[in-house]
Amino acid sequence: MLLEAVTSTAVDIPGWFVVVMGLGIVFFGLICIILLISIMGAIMKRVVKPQPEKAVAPVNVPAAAQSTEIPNRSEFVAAVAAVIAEELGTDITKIRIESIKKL
Amino acid sequence: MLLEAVTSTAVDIPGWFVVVMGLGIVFFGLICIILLISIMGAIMKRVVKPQPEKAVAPVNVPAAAQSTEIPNRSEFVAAVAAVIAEELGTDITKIRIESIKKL
Amino acid sequence: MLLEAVTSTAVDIPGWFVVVMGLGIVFFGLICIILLISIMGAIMKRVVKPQPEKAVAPVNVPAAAQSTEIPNRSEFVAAVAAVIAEELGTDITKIRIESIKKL
Amino acid sequence: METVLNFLKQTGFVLIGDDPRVLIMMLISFVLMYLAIKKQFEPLLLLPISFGMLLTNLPGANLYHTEFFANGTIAWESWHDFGLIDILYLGVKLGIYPSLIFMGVGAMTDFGPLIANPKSLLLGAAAQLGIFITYIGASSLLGFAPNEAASIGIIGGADGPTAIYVTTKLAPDLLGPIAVAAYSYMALVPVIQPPIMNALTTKKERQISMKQLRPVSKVEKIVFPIVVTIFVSLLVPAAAPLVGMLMLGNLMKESGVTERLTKTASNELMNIVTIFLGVSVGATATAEVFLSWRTIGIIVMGVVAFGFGTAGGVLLAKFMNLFLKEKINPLIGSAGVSAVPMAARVSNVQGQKAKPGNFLLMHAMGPNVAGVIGSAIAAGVLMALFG
Amino acid sequence: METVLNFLKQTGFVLIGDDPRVLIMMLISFVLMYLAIKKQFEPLLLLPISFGMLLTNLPGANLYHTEFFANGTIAWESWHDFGLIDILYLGVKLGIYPSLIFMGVGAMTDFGPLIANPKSLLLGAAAQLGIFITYIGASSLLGFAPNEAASIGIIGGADGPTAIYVTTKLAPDLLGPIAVAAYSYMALVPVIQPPIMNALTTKKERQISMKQLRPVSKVEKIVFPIVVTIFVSLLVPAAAPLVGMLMLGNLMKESGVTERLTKTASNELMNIVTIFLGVSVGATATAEVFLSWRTIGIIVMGVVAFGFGTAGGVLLAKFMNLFLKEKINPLIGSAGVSAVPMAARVSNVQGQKAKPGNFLLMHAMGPNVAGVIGSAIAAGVLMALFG
Amino acid sequence: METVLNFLKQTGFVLIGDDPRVLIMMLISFVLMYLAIKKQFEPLLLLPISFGMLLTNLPGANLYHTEFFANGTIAWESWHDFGLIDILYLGVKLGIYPSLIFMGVGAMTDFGPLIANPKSLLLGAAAQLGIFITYIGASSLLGFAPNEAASIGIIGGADGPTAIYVTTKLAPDLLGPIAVAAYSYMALVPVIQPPIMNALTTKKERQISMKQLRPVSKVEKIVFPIVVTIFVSLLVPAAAPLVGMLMLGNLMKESGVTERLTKTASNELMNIVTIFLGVSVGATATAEVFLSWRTIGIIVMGVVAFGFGTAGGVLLAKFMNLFLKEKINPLIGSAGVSAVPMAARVSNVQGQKAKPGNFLLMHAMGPNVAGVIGSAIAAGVLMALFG
Ligand code: NA
Ligand code: NA
Ligand code: NA
Repeated sequence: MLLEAVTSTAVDIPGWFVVVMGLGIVFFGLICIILLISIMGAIMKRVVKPQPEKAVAPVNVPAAAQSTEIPNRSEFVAAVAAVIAEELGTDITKIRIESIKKL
Repeated sequence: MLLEAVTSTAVDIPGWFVVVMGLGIVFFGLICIILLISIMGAIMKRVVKPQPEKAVAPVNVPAAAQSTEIPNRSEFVAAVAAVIAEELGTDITKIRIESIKKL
Repeated sequence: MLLEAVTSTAVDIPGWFVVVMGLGIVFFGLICIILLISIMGAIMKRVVKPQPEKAVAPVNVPAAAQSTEIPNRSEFVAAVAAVIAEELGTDITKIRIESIKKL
Repeated sequence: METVLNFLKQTGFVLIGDDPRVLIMMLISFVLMYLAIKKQFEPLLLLPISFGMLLTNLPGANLYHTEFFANGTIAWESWHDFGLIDILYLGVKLGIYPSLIFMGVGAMTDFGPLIANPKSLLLGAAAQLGIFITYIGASSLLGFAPNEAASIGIIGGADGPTAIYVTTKLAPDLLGPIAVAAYSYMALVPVIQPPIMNALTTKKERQISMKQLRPVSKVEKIVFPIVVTIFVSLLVPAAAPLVGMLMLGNLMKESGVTERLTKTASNELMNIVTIFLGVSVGATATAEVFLSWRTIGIIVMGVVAFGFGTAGGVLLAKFMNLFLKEKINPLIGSAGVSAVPMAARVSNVQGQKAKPGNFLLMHAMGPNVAGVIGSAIAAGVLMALFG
Repeated sequence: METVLNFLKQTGFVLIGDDPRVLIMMLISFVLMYLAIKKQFEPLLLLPISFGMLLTNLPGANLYHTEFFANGTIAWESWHDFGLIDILYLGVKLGIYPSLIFMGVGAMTDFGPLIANPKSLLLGAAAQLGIFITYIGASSLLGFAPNEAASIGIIGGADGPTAIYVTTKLAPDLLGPIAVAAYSYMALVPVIQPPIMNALTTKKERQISMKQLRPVSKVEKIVFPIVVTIFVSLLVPAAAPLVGMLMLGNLMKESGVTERLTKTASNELMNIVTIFLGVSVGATATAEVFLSWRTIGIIVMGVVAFGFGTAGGVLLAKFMNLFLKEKINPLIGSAGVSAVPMAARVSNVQGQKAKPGNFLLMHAMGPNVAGVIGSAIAAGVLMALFG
Repeated sequence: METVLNFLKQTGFVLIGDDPRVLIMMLISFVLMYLAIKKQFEPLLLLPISFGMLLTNLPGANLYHTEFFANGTIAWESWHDFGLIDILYLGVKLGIYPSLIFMGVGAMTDFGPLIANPKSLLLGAAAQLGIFITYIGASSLLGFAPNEAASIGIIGGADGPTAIYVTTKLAPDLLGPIAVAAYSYMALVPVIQPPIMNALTTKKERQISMKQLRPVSKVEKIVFPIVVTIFVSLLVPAAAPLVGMLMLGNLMKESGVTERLTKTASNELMNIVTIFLGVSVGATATAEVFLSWRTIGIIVMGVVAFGFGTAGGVLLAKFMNLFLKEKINPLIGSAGVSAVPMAARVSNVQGQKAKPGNFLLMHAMGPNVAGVIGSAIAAGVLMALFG
């Protein structure tokens, strides 16, 4: 395991070393993940034709409800519901689900 | 356990014997189950007045989806209801579900 | 543990003693709980402003639905939803939830 | 050819010859399945129990081994030979399942009617009479050892998990018949109780109307499980696992802030445990322990327990009426045995028979849930005395 | 400075140097993840399996230790060093997970089509041919030991839990590759079966229409699981845990009185067990056991097993048609391998290709579920012979 | 008469006399229940924890035995005396529960905002500052042993399961107070963070708007958990159980092909484990370990940890702004402590206070989930150093 050599002399590790070592590995690890994400992104662009799933912050989701065809209805409602629940959790006050219909 | 006697000399069991024995018992077992089902059926007819539950092979299930109905209706309503229940639990005041209908 | 002293001589406990002791402790315990409930009730009245949640035995529950105010809204909606889901499962075809509103 | 004959000799069919009593046990399991499915006798427990009983009596299958749990111990060193049900049974043996089921029960129980009318608790106490009368009967008349008699008595508590928990601790050999008796009689409450209730009451008493219960505040409902946990656990520490989990479930429910835990405790977790508990308790009913005069004794004493419990509740209600201004309808006394909510429904039905429109359900729920606490205390006393 | 270098030497990155084969294993796990996610190859099992395979091959993580389960034993004394997956794996090693999954399968299975047309059982028997042919092939041609060959053969049973259960008992070292092969081929049924089905049948045979099945009464559906449990457990006691739990789940479903248990058994409980099973079975696929010619042998023999099973079912259907007045469409024979409900759907699709509107689904469900019972019996025989 | 007196002497009431500190512990449990129920302080965990604390301090109930888990071992040989919570506690002691909860967390987490804006990870790293500052403080100033100081520091990770996992491995004696502190401060994030955030930022900085995040493809979301699992497990193998399960949950979710597993992992399984974890962690808080100056030290250092973590995130954001063209709103830095999703909401609220309509929620989710990975890495380092 990482740092195993030190373990036996654990009591002797100076505090500053723990901080430097610890924060250092945390930063090193997360910076590497930044690189990995970038590499992944670059590969995606080349290999896979990017299939944008949806905007991460879809400000105007309700627009979807305007169309008359609703595919995957139950999933759709669950999604809408999730959005509403989310929103309402953050104190937005006037929302209606009106006529989620398919006539 | 079945065949226990053989176990001790397992390495010596000839392959053909495994096949004959194995398939034999499988066929013997399932044929017996055929007989048991027949016996059961016969007893049923005598003792119990047969209560046909429903046809086993509803050939035209998909047809249902063609109607204007909302498929997965109960799931849909449950989802909506969950949302409402959720919301109302957090005292927000103006919500309508209007016309979740099937006309 | 309670009565531990007796355990070692368990076989010698006379039957009447078990009955008296057992029923005695049961009665003692439940009478104490009566007292505790009363004390709790008394404290409630003083410390907390009593917040009557609802009548425990609402004999005429359906009446509630007639008013324009729907108490226990989420329970009510859940119940309605359950009924609908139930119903739809059993192929009844024309149901609407229209305007479960509170405007 | 010789080998093949040799094989056949070792199938379960041939092993039946070694102990044909398994055939009787299979028949008994069929009867229980019939009762569970057709008569709907507590099917959630009786169906798994009866199937476990069937499985354990299939010679050669070795799904459960009585010998691994003999003398109150567990043969851990034989883990390699543990069958499926041996492993599921560990949760019974270690006393986990009944407590977890009680957590689910607590998450579904409303103690409001009890808090609104604390006198109910006296009825819940009186209805434990059956437990102790049965103890005497089983030990003096039928010659059961005291620990066995105590386990049999607890059938009168009319709470499955309590009965199983106590029996596991005091007389694990009797687990099969006692569980079967407990759940069967709980299902038979609508048959057992009414004659006793009617015999002990006048029509006029049965017609007593009771006034609507006061509203109970949310705070009271939250404080109640905490107070009862502390008090009962201090009074009879042996009852702490049962009462503690019951009240944890109830607190989760009443707090209103842990809805997802409440839901899981009273549904999926409870269902999983119920299946495991049922199958493994049923599996303890091997021919050797079940086919004995002792089983008949247990079945007889079980109905005695329910009968005296019913009578105790009804009679105390009548006695209380001597002193009370606002009379109690003695029909709610019988609900004190617990068997929630069946016994309370029986009270309600009988009340309406005496006087249509006389709704006793909520009033009977008080003694009904009090009976759960009462029998947990009684269980604690018995475990302390004979554990 | 020296210390820091010392550290870096002990990260997983450096440990890879000690055994670079883990990189190949990671690649294999990626391929399986791709198949599970993109190609939807039995994703419920293959995704956890592939992730378990990834985790077990991360050097230094020590989530799973092959050595604790070597030689068919469990190193209980090393509990202190058990990793997460070691503990999850106990449920596999003790044979619990496959039985619990089978309970869920039973709770979702409708034996109605089988009861309506008991001849289906013959097809379900014939389709086990693949198991035994593969046994011969693996033991004679490829030099696997008999217990290993039996585990490989059972891939042809096309039932994941059965394959895992048997392999755990007979050849735990091969658990990884056998589980992967079993689930992959189950997913590949629509690719493997049609050519064989078409090669062995004439167009005219494939166009045979079958008349609608008779209604099956509720009582028959309730009695069926009980009868089969008893009979199969007596005939091959080693199959009792699988068949017993399968039929308990089915009885709970058909009884109609334990709906909440049925729901939990076929949903939450099954899902929990599936995750634990998948991850821990995947974790047994360490580089050492997986990267071997034996794995390739297993993968080759797996497809042989599926192929001969398919052929067996189809050919027996043709043979039966020699004697039957009402001809069977031999396309339903292939469904006898099980792989429920995929194989039945394949029969249906091929039937409709031969003659649009020729719905074989329900007819194929009979052999399909018969195949589950058939392979459980075959599994019992093999465990008895080589266990 | 003498006997009865003898009995009374042995009830829990009398046993309180032996160690009246249990009364103080009960009071503490009441306070926690109040916070959980009335103030809704992480009630899903704090309610079970507080109830476990109550149960463990009921003299005579013996639901949990500290001595069975002393010195980092488990007294398996005493299984016969295991109480209910001793058995539930095994899942904590063996490190199972935190990993399973993390699987559920992963199944509910969306790493999209992080993938869209990888710079978030730097903030998630900086916010781990609190962990290490606290380590120094606890070990140098307050004299805790290094392993204890590390466990206290990890409170600053603001992830309950991580804190419990690390403490179980490094300083199980402190489990009670550390769990209570961790969950309480997570609930207090809206109180602790805003003053620090405001003190360290100018109004102008708080008004910075950030542009909408780019869409993230499904493939990226699927690859991300796999890549992170491999990389983090290789870098700090001790973090593998936490990170692996977190990412398995996330992969199941993002794959979209194992919906039923995802649902169970993030609901029923997680709820079951949460109840068991909460009750048994609470039960470790016996009077002996809890009523000590060390507990006060832990509580003080806990808030220090949260404070420095918050500051670290905010300050790094400001520092990054020196170099970035598109400025980051430093309010999202504080979300790097994790405490998902509370801390991100706090960022959002503060952002809107500074400039109405300035939605930071999605931007703050990036550092927020990065903080989970960051504290898992920090946990791995600490376990490697002091394990
Ligand atoms: Na009772
Ligand atoms: Na099969
Ligand atoms: Na964190």
